[in-house]
Amino acid sequence: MASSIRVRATSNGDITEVQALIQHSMDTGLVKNPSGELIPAHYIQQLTFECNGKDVFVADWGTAVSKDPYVKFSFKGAKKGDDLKISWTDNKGGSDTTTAKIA
Amino acid sequence: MKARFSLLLGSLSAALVAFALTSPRVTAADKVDPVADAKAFQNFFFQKFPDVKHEDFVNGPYSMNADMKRQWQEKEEFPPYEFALDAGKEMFATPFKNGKTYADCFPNGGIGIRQNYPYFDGKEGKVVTLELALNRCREANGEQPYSYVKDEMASLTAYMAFTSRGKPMDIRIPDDPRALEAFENGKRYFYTRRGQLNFSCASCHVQSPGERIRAEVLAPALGILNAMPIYRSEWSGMGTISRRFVTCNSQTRAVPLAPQSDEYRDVEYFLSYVANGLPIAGPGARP
Amino acid sequence: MTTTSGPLATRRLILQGAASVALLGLGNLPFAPAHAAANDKYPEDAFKQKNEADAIKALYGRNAEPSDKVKLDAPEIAENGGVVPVSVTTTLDKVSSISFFVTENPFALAASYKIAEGTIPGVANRLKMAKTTKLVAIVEADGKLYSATKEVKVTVGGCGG
Amino acid sequence: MKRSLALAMLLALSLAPAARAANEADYKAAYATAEAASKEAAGLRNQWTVTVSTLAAARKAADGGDFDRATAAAREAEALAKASIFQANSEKDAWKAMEIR
Repeated sequence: MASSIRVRATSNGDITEVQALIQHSMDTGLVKNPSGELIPAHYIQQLTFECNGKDVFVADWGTAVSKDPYVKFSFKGAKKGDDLKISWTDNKGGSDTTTAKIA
Repeated sequence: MKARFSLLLGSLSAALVAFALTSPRVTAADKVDPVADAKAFQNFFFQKFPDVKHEDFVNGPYSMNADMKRQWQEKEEFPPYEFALDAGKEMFATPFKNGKTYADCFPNGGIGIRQNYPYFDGKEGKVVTLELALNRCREANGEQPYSYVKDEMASLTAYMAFTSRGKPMDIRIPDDPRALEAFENGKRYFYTRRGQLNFSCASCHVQSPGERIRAEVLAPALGILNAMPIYRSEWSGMGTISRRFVTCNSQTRAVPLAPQSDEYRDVEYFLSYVANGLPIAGPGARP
Repeated sequence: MTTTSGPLATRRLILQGAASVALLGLGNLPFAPAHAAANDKYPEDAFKQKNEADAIKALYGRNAEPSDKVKLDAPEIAENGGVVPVSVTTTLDKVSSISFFVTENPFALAASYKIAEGTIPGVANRLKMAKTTKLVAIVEADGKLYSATKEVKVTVGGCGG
Repeated sequence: MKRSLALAMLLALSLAPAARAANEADYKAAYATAEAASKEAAGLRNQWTVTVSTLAAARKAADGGDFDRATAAAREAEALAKASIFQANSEKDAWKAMEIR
């Protein structure tokens, strides 16, 4: 199955812009399903972007982050072809990771 | 109470007079003329919203509200239907148990053809929509048909729509009285009031596009299907044309018909035909 | 003026104390600030706080002051409370953390980002907002907190019936 | 305007409260007519969701033995079904008034 992380990392030589879209339900634990039971909380807590061995960006997320979460940021110090490792863990111990080449 | 009653009576007679005025045009022998209908339909919107670019009508509420358009464009950088698109592409290429794939069922391998759907099938004498053709392809190859309102169908139609993005809608009505009847039936359905709220599709999408009904900005009827299937934030999931018709019905408290009933196929035929020339913009994202 | 060792000593003591504190303060600047939010641990407690003030205290341990150097971009009227595009950019430097608080949500802290050395201080994301609310973005730069606030109108999406 | 006036009268007419407490026979009669009207509306492919839910409420009340409420609900369902039939028939021509020409 394709990774749950879609990422676009483009560098203009100096600054690399990173966009990521992650397939995750991000359930708050406050919503009821059609038959009336509470859907348990299930959301990504930490998302880490690592490049050239350094965590360039770490996101700590709560239940207020939208379903199929999206994040965009930029950083310096990387060039085309470098690897960008993205990994997330959620409150139920679930996780996924992927590596993207900076275009 | 009495004053209100006389007021009611007064407005009633006014309505009757107004109705009488328009009736000469109504009683004129109604030869079905899709070309004239399409022209009148498009001009109505072009005149009502002169500063909306013609091809922008396919963006629904975003053509009507600048602030929402900005939010939409921001989301379009990495749209939420990305997953459905990838899933659709993968499903489209995955062969059935008998080794065939969807490409064998569709002209041009199913790529870049969404703008010709729905079409009128002379043999069957009925309108065939893309969703119906996909399920018929599955059944022809010994597979179970998909639900018309669930994600699998949405993913498939999302991918096929994506391969036609930008191509102008190109629906043809053959010179066949049954095709003209289907077009007229679709038009009738579009303008017929239903449900306890007594709305027709036109009550919202012709009389008040751009305005809000509760929290939602209403899309213009012109090009309203061009961006289908859509990822709706409100459903936090994909929606096919069938799902949209069914939910719209229940929102006016009308019991929906079965997906792909004749009425739905005909109203899709009508709405797509009058949007001829406007670009395909599917899959779309909506509030 | 007779200087007795007493006050002189205490004065010297205070001076040394202040110096060491300053050093300490300076000391940890180049690395990620030890006590600030930049620890790798997930700020579990901060996410549990109901209102914004407690969440900020739990996350940063001190208050923020509004600053026009923090540019917060969010819609006037949210198209849909479930997916509200929100982004922050700032001209402040030595930024180590950016966080978003949605005051009317059941839990105020929505998201918190650790900005490493060399990462541009800015982030765009999509948040959920329960109802019309104040949205507060806080940027931690050089150990101090700067904030920007904007109101986002949220209407219940969908047409009932 | 013409149509909503007719609908209002129709609704008011059928809601006239029964004098004595309704019993099972009243309920069964009221439910039968309501169901017939509802079937006719469905036949015209113009059923209202509220007709269906009110019929269900009538059945539920009847199962619980509350025939007063059950009969009232059945009568209301009948009125709703009749209103949807009226709507379907009047719309057969009324739709042309809204058509873009």
